[in-house]
Amino acid sequence: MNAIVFSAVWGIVMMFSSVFIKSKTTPKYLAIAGAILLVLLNSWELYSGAPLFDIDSKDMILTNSFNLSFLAVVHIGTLLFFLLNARDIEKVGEHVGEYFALIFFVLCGIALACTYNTLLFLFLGIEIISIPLYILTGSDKRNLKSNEASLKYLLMGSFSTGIMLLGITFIYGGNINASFFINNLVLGEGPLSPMLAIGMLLLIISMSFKVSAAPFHFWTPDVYDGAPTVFTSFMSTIVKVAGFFAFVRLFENSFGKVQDQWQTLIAIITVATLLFGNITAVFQQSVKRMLAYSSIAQAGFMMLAVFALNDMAREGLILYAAAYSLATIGFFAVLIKMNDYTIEGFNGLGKQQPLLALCATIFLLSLTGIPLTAGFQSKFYMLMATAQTGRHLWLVIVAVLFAAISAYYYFRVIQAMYFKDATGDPLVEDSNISIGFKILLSITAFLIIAIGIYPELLLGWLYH
Amino acid sequence: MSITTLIFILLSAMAVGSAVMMLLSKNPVKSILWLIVVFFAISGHYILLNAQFLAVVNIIVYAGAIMVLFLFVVMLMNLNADTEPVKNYRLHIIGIISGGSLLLVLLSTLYKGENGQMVQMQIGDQGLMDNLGKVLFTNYVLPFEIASILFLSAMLGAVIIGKKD
Amino acid sequence: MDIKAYMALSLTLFTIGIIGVLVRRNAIIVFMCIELMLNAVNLLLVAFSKMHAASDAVKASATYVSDAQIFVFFIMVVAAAEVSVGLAIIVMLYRNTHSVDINFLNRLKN
Amino acid sequence: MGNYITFPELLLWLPLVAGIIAFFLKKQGSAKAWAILSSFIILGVSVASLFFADDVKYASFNKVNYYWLKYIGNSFYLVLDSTGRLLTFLTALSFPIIFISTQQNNYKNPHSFYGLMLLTQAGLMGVFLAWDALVFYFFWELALIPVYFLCSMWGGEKRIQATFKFFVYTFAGSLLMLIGIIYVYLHTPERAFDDGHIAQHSFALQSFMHATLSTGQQTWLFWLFFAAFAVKMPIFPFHTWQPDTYDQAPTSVTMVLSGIMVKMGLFGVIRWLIPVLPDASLQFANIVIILSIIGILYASFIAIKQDNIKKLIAYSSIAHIGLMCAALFANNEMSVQGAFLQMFSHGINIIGLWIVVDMLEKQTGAKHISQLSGVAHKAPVLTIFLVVIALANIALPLTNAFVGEFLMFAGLYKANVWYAVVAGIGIILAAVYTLRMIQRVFYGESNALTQNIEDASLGQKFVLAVIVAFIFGIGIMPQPLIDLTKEAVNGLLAIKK
Amino acid sequence: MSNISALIWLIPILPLIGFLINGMGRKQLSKGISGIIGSAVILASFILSVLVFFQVKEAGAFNVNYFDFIRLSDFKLGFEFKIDQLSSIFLLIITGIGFLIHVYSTSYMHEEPSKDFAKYFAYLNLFIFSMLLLVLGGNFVIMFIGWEGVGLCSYLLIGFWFKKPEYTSAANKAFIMNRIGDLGFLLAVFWLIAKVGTTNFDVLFAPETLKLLTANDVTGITLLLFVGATGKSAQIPLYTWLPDAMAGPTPVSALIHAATMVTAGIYMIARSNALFSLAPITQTVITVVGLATALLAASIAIKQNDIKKVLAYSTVSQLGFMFLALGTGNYTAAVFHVLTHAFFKALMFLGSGSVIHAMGGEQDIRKMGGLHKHMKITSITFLIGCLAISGIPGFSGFFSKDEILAGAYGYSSMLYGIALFAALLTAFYMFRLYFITFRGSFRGTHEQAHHLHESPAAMTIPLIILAILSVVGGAIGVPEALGGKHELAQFLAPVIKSAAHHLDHTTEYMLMALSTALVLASIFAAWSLYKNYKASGEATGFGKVLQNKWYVDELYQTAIVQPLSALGTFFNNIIEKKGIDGFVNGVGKAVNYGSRQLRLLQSGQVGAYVLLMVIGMLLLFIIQLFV
Repeated sequence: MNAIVFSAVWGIVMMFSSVFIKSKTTPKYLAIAGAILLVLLNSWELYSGAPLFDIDSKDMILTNSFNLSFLAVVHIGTLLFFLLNARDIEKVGEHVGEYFALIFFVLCGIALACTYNTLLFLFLGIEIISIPLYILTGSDKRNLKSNEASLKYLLMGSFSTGIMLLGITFIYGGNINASFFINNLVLGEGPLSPMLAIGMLLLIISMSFKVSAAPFHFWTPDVYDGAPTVFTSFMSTIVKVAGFFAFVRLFENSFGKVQDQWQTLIAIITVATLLFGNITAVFQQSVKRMLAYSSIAQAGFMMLAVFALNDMAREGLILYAAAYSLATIGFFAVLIKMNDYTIEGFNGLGKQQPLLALCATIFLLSLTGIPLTAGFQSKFYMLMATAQTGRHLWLVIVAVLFAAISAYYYFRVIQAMYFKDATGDPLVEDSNISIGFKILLSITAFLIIAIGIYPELLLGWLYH
Repeated sequence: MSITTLIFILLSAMAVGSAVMMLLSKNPVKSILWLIVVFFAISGHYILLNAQFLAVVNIIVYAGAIMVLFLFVVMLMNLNADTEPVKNYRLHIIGIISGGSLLLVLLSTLYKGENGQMVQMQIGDQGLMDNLGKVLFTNYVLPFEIASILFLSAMLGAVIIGKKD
Repeated sequence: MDIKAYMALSLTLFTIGIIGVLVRRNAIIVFMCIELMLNAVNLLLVAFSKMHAASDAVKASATYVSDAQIFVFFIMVVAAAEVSVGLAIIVMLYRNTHSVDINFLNRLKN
Repeated sequence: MGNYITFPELLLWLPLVAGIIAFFLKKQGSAKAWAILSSFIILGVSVASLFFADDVKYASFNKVNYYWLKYIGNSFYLVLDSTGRLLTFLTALSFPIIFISTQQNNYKNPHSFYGLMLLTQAGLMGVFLAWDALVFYFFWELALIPVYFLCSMWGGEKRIQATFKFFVYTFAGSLLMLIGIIYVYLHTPERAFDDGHIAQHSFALQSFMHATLSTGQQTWLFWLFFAAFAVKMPIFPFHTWQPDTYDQAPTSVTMVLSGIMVKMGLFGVIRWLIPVLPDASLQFANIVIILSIIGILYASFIAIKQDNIKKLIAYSSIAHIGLMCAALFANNEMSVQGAFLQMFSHGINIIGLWIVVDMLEKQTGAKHISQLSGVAHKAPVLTIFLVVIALANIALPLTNAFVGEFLMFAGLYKANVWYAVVAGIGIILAAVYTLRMIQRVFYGESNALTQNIEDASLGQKFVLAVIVAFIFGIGIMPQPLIDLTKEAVNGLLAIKK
Repeated sequence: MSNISALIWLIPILPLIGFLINGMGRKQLSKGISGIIGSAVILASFILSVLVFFQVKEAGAFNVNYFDFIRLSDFKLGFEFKIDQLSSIFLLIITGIGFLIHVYSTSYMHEEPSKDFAKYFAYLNLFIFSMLLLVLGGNFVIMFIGWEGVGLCSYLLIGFWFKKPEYTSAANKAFIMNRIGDLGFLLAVFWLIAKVGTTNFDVLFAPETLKLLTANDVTGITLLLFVGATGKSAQIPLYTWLPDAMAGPTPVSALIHAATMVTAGIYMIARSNALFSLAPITQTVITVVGLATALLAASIAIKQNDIKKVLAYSTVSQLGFMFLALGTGNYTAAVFHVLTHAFFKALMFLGSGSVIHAMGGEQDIRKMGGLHKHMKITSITFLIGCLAISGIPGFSGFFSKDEILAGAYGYSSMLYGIALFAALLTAFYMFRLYFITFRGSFRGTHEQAHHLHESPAAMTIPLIILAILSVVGGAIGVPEALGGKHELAQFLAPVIKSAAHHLDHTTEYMLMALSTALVLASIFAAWSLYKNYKASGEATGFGKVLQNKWYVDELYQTAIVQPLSALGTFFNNIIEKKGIDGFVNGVGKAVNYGSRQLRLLQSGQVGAYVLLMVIGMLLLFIIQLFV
């Protein structure tokens, strides 16, 4: 609740800040302050259990340690994102305050999508996430790529919204309780009634679209590639994991009881996602686009959480959210500084910018899932969760093999950084790289290692 | 056949027909107008279902606001001429086929499974203004507030995207 | 009236919307088709609400059928917001390219 | 356990910390000195640990168990037992040897080179010490990553592809093993921690050994685990990464790879595969043995045809490892004991071979048999050492390898006559390719390349002398080593019974 | 005298020490020093061996166990020595002749630079060490250690002049062929371990242990052991390395490839006679192989022109005789012939050595001739050797060979016939060699001619000693028929249960007379043919076949070596590169290809995306609702 209200309020604050504050550099401090407050408020609610703003949501919002701790991860991620990228957000365009405002609105939507208890809020949440993102994607107005991306995102996004609404409608129609509450859904015995079945299917499809799972992932590469890189970093991490959380929440609270009726479907989607993501990423020349595909690949792994839906999966999802977001945000932060986004652009970074290269390497290792990085722990939990279900064990093997393939493209970057020689001209403007940035990057890397060594740091939230 | 059925059929025919026309007409302005017809037909359905509030809102918001907005944009770009050289029929065929089969799949499932429940026509007061008003401002006040965020962001969007700089 | 009739109707409209998205290349028309899809959904929701109203299984809950119509209301709200943003984006695109063909811009691929 | 620091901790943390420190020693030569120093300290510790070799009496010195991820029933559980003792010693021993022998090759930015080397050592130690499946897996990968960087950064011209092949190969293999670990884990009994926490499952070795697995499950789990180990050893036909990697990697890394890393696979079989999946490993013993024996002959034949000395040694190593693997599965005391001895001996010998080859390559820039000739005139000492080591490598009596191979063959013979007969052909082939190499490279008239070749330096002489000392010491009196590993062998056989 | 048994370990260790000193200090030591050290250690262990011999003669055999080599729960292998009549005799041969040859070498190798000189003596000492280990070994494994050790030393010494590729190739050939035999030996050992769990001779040959072995076991084991023997003692099919081994310095050929190492096989079989006596099949095999070898080698020797090659083949054929004896269960005779053969063959090799020395490295007899007037001692001693090997009565060879022939006759007269024929050939080619080399007129170049001279004392004295031995050596084995009482047989009786048939004296006289007559005849033939030999052109017809050694080397080359190397190439180029590695890389290529194809789905057109989405929806629906 705190998160919802406060992020909304702070969004408005940011909005007006741009009216009263003329300087381009000031808003970021406000935003960072807001993010910090957000973290504090949310954690406070997490520990005390009592929200600051006590609004009677008529049970449309349900908070518990699980989704609050997830929100905490999201917020910390956002804070880190701000700290690392605030300067680059300023570079995108004139309306710095507005950008931050939109990001806070997105956070509000995320908070909704993570705590909703009725399909109405799922819908609203998703929309509040999407609409600002359409705008942010298009915010680099001069750049045709950005325009194209935002158009594609808009059209396909609203298309999937239509699908989702149809699904919600059918679920409502099939629910003899005539309610949108996901925990008030009458499934009945045996196979689902056609309406519920269709509704569930449509919801799976639309959610898969939001989390860019195959075969509904086609928007992802283009949008992530076209959008301004800072916002890509935000979209592909925070937003995506939030989408997964909403996905999991929907299914564990409503259709969790009839796992057997949709698990095969999810398995198929998972395999497809892993396939498309990993295989297509192999051949990319632009690192940014490669990361877009890799985000699809990682989504494939997160689908395992939806597939398994057990405690292991929940913990795994939080771990994954943290690991994946930290690593990707970090790596994007490095990528933004690069002058050339192609893989050749990284040649010899290890000599020119040892620290950046080292951190980038750690991020990539984490994404690959090398032990002692957070990435390994999260993948490990996902695999365990899947194995625990005891069904579709082949899924585990497939996932693992694709993980091996993923090494293929992540390591191409590492090879470029360390084992290839630079053309000579600097790959990075030193002016862009402040000491603070370096420190923060190292902190991010350190966090990844720390979580990798001792994941209970994070999971502790669930056990207290 | 009762009068209700007759009206239902008429409205349905009108909706579907003009939807198809919207799809077929080359001139954007024409398709906008056809779409407005569709909305009127749907509003008719609402009235038939005794959901006056929605009927009115539908007219005002959709037919009124949104479509006019569309119209403005089209005029602004003066796209009234046919701007879409039709090529690549194969894509069209595939599109129509896949869409149609989707429809078939859905309907066949539904008709197979559902024992058709009846829908309450004309009667029933829950669609009336005062009821909905009460519900909206008692149970649904939080969503109502939150919806404002949506508009704020839309507004910002207009500022960021639309504003010349 | 039988609910199946309403399902048939709104699914037909919905499908027409989908087909429109598939076959038309004018961004505005495509966007309109999406609006059509939303309307189809609205109609179905209202129909369902009346269907539940007819069935006495749910008489117990107080505001049982208004929910759906409120939902429709919210859908309209969202649609309005979406349209404003969408049209803004399309206009921006038109400014830069003088075209509203969705396939005109094709820089991002592979 | 205990409130004093234990051997496992020392053996693990010393190289780790030393490695991390080495990264910061940017001053010329300081990293090298530091690496040599610390490796000697580690060697000292390891030697000391040999005096506390009694698993029962000195248990508290050789065991350490911290809480780690206790919610999933994992703990940081290290034990220095008779299975791992010999290999930890080998690890501790080889690094000083490697450092000294390659001391005059100057690597660019040495601090990271030696840092990574020491990290590798830490990873290896961890593998040999871990008693917890997850910890084992961690170190298994941890040993791989530094090697990947070492090879790709300091290797030959085709290094990147070769090393990457090696990396993906092993990475895929170990991921399969990870699935195996997870699956076994989910069938382990619950484990109570000292602080009262109860985890439903556990990664500890004991729990793994008590996992309730049907024979059917064991059969496919076996291959999951075996995939990882087979790639690491490597066993035919999973070996193709090895020759290229050995050829491309910097020699000091190749020494680590061929001397110690390949033993990881065998060790995995000993420590995990057979104890955890005894039925399956009995069931598939024959397949594995046959595979290994095919590998022996296959690799030997190819070795005969090799012109590249490094690849030749690589293939010979494949053949030897194949023999050890076969022996491990032959399931009788002689063969297993032999394999244990041979793991150590092979490590020593092959490192010796690499030292000589490295000196040749460094001085002549040539690594092909056809390019070299008549080294013996210019570098007699070098030649003598090489001949001794090479002959040890083909198991001449009174050298260390003879004892191991003798026992292994005897054991194989017990298992099945034909195994011994066919594998025995490998002995002859080994002689063929080794002598061929010696004849072409060291005998004959010296040519332009070998005209002004220098003989071994003092440091190298010392190192090689140490190696030769080990060769004959073990060759004449193997009993101490046998006693060191006897418990492990009997334990292993007890499981299979 | 029992204190000797405590000093046994010195016998092998002393040469080892010599090896170490010479090996380590080969740069520092002067030729004189290293020569002295090298010879002295051997002398020392010779003296010890003599003492040991007498001790054994009085007190009988005894064992020494130093430490446990390998000790497992179910298997124990001691590092143990067994000193009995058999081994003590071999000790004498090895150290005695070894010493003489060391002395000889000090002058023969004098041209070598001092560090090679020291290296040479180091190797020689190492050889003696391993040979002693072989002989002393108290179980098969220790024996095997020496067994491979001597192989190694012969490898090192054959390749002593390692600049010449053909020499080193010969060395490799020798080592590898030995290895093939060794594999047989090893397998036999494994078989024993698997069956009876020990390789200790005493335990093994005890009747109760032998009971544990089935007939098949015995046959198999003995056959495998015999394979080992063929490798080491140059019998068919593994004999071809020995002639090539002549690449080494001549004293080495004398020591290793005539006197000691090649007799290891005979020693081993004699040592385990208890086992072989139980395996009639094996004995037949041995007989046949031995005889065949004797004949083949002899036939080849007739046409060889390299002085050392002739001697080499004669060695092979003599070894054949010994195996014939072993096969016929006539172990004593075999050992006896080993002894005598050691004398006269070493003698002749050293003689040839001194000839080569005089000729300045020339080995082709066609370029010699008439050397008798230049180097009397050599010539005479060589003649004695020839007489001995031909088996002229009174000379040592007569007794031993005669005993073998007698044994063969007792077995079957056919065997006797063939063996006799081989013996005649022996006489023929030896005297051919003698006449061509020492008689007639000199055919060498001019500078060779006035460079000719008798070798120095260090070389001639050993010749003389050996000549004396080859004359009187037979005395220890004079058969009853000639009023002797065959001390050797009596001495060996405790170790060897000789299974030779005993003939009545008349037949023995008959045989002796017959063989002597024929031998003299063939000597006469040789004399008449070669007394003044003119270097003729290349041999033709059958002679050519003989000259080319029945093309056996070529046969091996084409039938075994080339196919195998082709196999290697096939593995390397096809299976490895194309097959396995091809597959591995193929996976990578497949991924790349898939990547390139999948990218095309990403056409960048919204319409296409939506279409794909709808199709995907359709599929999911169908899967979910209808499947």
